[in-house]
Amino acid sequence: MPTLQIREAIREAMREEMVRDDKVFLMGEEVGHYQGAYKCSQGLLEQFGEKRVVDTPITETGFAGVGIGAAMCGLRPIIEFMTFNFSAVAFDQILNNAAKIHHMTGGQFSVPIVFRGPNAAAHMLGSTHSQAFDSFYAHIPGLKVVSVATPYDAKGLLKSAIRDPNPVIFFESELMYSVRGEVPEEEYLIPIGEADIKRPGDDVTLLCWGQSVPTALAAAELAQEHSDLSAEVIDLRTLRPLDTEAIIASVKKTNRVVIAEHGWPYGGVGAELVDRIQRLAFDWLDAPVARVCYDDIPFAYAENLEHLSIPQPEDVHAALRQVAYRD
Amino acid sequence: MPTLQIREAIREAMREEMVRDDKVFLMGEEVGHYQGAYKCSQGLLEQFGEKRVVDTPITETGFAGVGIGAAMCGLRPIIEFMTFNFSAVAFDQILNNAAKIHHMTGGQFSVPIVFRGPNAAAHMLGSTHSQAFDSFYAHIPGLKVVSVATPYDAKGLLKSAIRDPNPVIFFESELMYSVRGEVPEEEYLIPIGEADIKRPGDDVTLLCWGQSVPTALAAAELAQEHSDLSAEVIDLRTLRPLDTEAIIASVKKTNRVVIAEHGWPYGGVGAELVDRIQRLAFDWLDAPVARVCYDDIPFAYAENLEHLSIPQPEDVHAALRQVAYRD
Amino acid sequence: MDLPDKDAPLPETLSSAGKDETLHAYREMLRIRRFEETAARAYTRGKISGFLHLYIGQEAIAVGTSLAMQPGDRIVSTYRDHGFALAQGCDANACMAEMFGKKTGLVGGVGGSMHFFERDKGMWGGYAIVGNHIPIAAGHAFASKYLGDGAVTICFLGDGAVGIGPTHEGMTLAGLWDLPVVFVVENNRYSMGTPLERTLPAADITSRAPGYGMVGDRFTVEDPFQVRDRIGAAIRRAREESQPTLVEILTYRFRGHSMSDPAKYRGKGELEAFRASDPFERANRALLELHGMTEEQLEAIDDEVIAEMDAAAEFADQSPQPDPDYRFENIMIEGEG
Amino acid sequence: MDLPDKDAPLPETLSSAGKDETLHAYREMLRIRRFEETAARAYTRGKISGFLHLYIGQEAIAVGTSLAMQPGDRIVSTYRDHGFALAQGCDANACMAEMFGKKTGLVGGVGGSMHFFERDKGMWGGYAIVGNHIPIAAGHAFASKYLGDGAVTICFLGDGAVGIGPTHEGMTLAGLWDLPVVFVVENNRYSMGTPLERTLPAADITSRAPGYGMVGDRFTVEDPFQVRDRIGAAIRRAREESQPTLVEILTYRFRGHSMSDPAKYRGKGELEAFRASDPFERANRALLELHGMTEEQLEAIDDEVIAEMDAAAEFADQSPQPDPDYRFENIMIEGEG
Ligand SMILES: Cc1ncc(C[n+]2csc(CCOP(=O)(O)OP(=O)(O)O)c2C)c(N)n1
Ligand SMILES: Cc1ncc(C[n+]2csc(CCOP(=O)(O)OP(=O)(O)O)c2C)c(N)n1
Ligand SMILES: [Mg+2]
Ligand SMILES: [Mg+2]
Repeated sequence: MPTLQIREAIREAMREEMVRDDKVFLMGEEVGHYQGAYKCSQGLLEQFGEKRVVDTPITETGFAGVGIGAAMCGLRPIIEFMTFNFSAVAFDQILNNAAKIHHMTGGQFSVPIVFRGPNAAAHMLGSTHSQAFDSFYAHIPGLKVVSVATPYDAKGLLKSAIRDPNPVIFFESELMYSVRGEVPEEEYLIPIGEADIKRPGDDVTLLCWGQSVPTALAAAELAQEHSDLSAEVIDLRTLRPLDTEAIIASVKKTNRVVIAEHGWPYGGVGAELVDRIQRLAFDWLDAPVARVCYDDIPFAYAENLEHLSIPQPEDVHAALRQVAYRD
Repeated sequence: MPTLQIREAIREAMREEMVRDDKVFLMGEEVGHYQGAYKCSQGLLEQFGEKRVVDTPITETGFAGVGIGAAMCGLRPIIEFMTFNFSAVAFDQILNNAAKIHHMTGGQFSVPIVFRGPNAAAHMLGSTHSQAFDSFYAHIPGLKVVSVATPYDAKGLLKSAIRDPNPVIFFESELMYSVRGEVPEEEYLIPIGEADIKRPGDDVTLLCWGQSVPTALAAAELAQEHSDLSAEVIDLRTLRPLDTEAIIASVKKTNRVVIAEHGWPYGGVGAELVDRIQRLAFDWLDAPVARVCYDDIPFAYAENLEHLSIPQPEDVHAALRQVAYRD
Repeated sequence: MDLPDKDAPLPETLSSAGKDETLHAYREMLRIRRFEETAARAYTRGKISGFLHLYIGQEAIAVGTSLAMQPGDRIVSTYRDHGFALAQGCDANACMAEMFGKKTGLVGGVGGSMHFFERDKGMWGGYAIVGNHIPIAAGHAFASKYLGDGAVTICFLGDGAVGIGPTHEGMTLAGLWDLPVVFVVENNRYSMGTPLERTLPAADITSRAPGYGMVGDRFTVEDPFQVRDRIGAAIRRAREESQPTLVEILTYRFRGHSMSDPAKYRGKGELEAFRASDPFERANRALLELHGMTEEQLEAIDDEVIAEMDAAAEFADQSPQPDPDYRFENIMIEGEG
Repeated sequence: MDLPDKDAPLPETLSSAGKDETLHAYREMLRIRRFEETAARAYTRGKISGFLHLYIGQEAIAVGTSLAMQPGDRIVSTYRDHGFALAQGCDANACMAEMFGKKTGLVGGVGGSMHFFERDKGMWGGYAIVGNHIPIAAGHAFASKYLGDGAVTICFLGDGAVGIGPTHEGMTLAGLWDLPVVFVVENNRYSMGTPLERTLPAADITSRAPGYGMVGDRFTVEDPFQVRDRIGAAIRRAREESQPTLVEILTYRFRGHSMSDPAKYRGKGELEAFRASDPFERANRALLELHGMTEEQLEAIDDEVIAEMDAAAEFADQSPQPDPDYRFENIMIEGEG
């Protein structure tokens, strides 16, 4: 199988869907002539022209809204946020228009739109540019929320997101755009809403998504090696709707859970996971569920401080030991 | 003791603090000449003049930012959102400026500001006007978040919020502005960060805040009467920082918890509560924590649908019975 | 505020219109007015809840606009949306039932007064967050240009919506990309209780048009035909040249901002002066004075319209509430769709 | 794009300035340029991370503005903020250490390049979300008016920030409330890789001033004294009449948007043409041609400045990282404060 970077997988997903359906178009800051701030859209302007690869001014509310309005007319916009940090100025469009219009119009209109771009901390960008929007958007009914960690998942899920008749938030990661992995040449789709066991295991269920997937996999490695603990690493892939079934099945097998989360703790996706797990598998839990999150602070620029604020494999390993009562 | 409506308690808190400190001012849509959309500011323009009671155009990002900028210069703005639904267009100002400036400037600047107004559903206002912003703001480090349910708490906590050197989100409720209660004539303050036992009990801990407080109290009544269950009703009053100590103390006594929540379920304040409770009182829990939340949907206008989407005393009573294994 | 001259002669656009078209436009304005009066009474009786914003006084704008539109064109409006829905031909029964929160409502009872939508009638909403529909309307126009469907989007906003960011961004994109859209500011002098001197740094809203690269057009509403012609020109500019226009129409609302607003903030004599130049009354005068109709004939029309609206209220009242599970419908579409 | 005339004579404002002031302004521009060149090298060597936006080419604006300011006045800027900090007298060591993420940095290493703040020097930041500092700056001006402290806030933004909502709202409020603020658009022709024809529906940004009820002033930067005079007039209008101004200065950046941008989007000959009319080079010429200085003298100054910046880099490099617990400081202030 050929290997691709995540940015290439995303590009191929967009390209294939744009070839397949001429109602699909890409819009955002620097997506065209500049070839994308992170080069996800490289070559697309040349292939599809300015009509379908649309550079915008810095107007996140404006072009998010234009996307929603165009989707209501039957187009299939892919809106790139240069990073999701900048979606904060478009929050109302997502909360009140994208998520609600189908319901609010009694089903007369649908909003088949994808908002995509990098999310969560990158490297030393400071507090305003290092935020995870997972919890904000997963909280909102009417949206689907996807978060990808491999080229394979990125391509398969982005294609599904583009074809989805509902508004989809699609999280990528600046730090992971260059990660390589195998991607089949044939067309494939990955359904939204299915978690994926990235590493099977027996002793502890280790939940992760997006940037925390490599952290979790490294932690599972450490746990196997140093603590003789077998962690089952489940990549949620979709945050809304959650694949509760897959999660609970694993918990009922391992009886212990650690959540590795690139995001602030209060009311994070991990909090929701804990709630569901204790509700649906209370009698199976042998230890409190442990969460390893971002520090509950705005991020600092300084390298050492940023590093300390982000869950590292060692921190997750410690949590795995803790829920297994190894200390 | 005299009784006041919540709106009057809020007004008196603002009035007293404006008298005490001439750096305190009130700004928002219709707060002055119109006397406030919900009349919280009635009479303040007449008493303090246009300099300190400032009517704004519809520019939530603009006047939220003006408030933050003014606070950095040592003023003490109270920013009224006509409802918190309209804070969605000012989300970035709260997330990236109010919450971060103190940290981002290495402590050179502080942002002593209060954002206040009604939150969560009122009566039949439809999906865009019925949202609870609790989870969105409680998720953000750098903010304090308060939610009040009685005139006494409203006055004492708003005065503390106005004096607080940090940015405070202060949630009120359209439906509860006319609720009356005793308020002492002497000055008093209620510290931010302390929960309050609104009704002591032994069998189940019932957590609530804001609009769910009367629901919880009614449910506790039902539970006592019909199920012989004694619920300890704890009003969180502050959502960030949470009074974890008070909550855990109660849970260790009752061993059972129900959370009554006016807000969407996914990653709500209740999810955070569940996480902390299972982490800090795992061995004391005799049943999974139950949450009674809004339906996970945009709200409908129709009276019957809205009623069904909001936790009612009967629903909370059922949850109390459930965690006590009474069914 | 400059008050209108109550002794002004009938405007040329009105006096030169034929009897049939005058009668039609009059009747449409009358329908909106009686619909809203009926709704106001239902609100007072507790049959309608939430926010109810009346359009009374501004009817000529909705009616005139609809006269200028072609099939496929779209109206995007604020919460003050009843007039547009009726002018576009939405059924009064369904509109009234929507406000009663009933299953038979325009959107099944989920929207209420602020969220009227009927796609097939060109009624594309009904938005209640001030300004957030401007980018949406630009998006419809973007789609029209993309698809080459020739449709024009006409987007209404209030004078109070001019200062907010989403309005600015939507207009910036429309101007930059030459989108086939017409933005119409209905300047009714107030944003809730605030007169526009306290919300606008520059009184002439079309002074912003050059910054958006748009043509501006500003006028005081006189009658539906004047509106039809002026907005019609902008619609043509959109359809034929793909150029957006910023129209400002000076108008006045006779009721409070919403049902809970007693409107104590009006200047002395203001309401009376505007009433005396009410475009609806002018059309009435035109029918009497120019087209030889009698008071009795007009009363008979009024009776008919009142009967229509009473029937709508009755229909709404008798209609069932939505099924409890309807609230879970239309959240997520299954399948590829 | 209109390219500048490289054979233009020295501008009057520059040629009529005295030697001392010319030398001072030249030196300040040089300090900014050398500081940034040093930073760019440190970035390439991995000593500085994150985003690094260079101001090279625009220095005359920061230097000229500082010359027009009085103590207590405030600068509010974007992420492209080094020039303002240095011109306002922030210590080069602390600025460099901030970018190295060190304890000795201007804000202790938490901010990096995009978030320079030093209150006592009138350097009020350093904001990195495009446009969200416009309301903040209006807020500072609001406070000045409220407190009667006579201070003026000068707020910088890029040509790319004109279309975004927060900019519009902040300017609307400043215009409506007559706040003592000067908004300066540094129009360097590009918003990241996008030339302004593709971001602005109207090329003249000051065409928006009337809509905000502001005076507009638009000019091409020539030298720091011209900037001092033109911004000085706006500052006076703010201080004496409490009237905001919208200034647009046409300028050019010689580097890419940030360090990761190779700036391939420039037109042919564009960079060279702008280099030939670089205000910094002009000041150099003035010193040589009008004030009798020699190449050697200017080189000696350059050596001094380079030494200052090398020392700053060395200082930054040798400085310790912040204490691990520093990240938990300045989140919440205890007590009533
Ligand atoms: C973002 C936002 N802020 C505040 C409100 C509350 N609100 C609804 S209508 C209105 C006044 C609008 O005035 P205008 O734009 O002049 O329209 P009109 O009501 O006069 O038709 C306000 C303040 C809102 N719906 N959305
Ligand atoms: C809301 C928002 N959107 C996007 C960005 C990413 N971004 C940072 S600077 C920039 C270009 C700004 O250009 P301009 O305003 O002309 O200023 P210049 O960089 O030329 O000084 C962009 C797109 C951002 N920081 N904030
Ligand atoms: Mg109005
Ligand atoms: Mg620029």
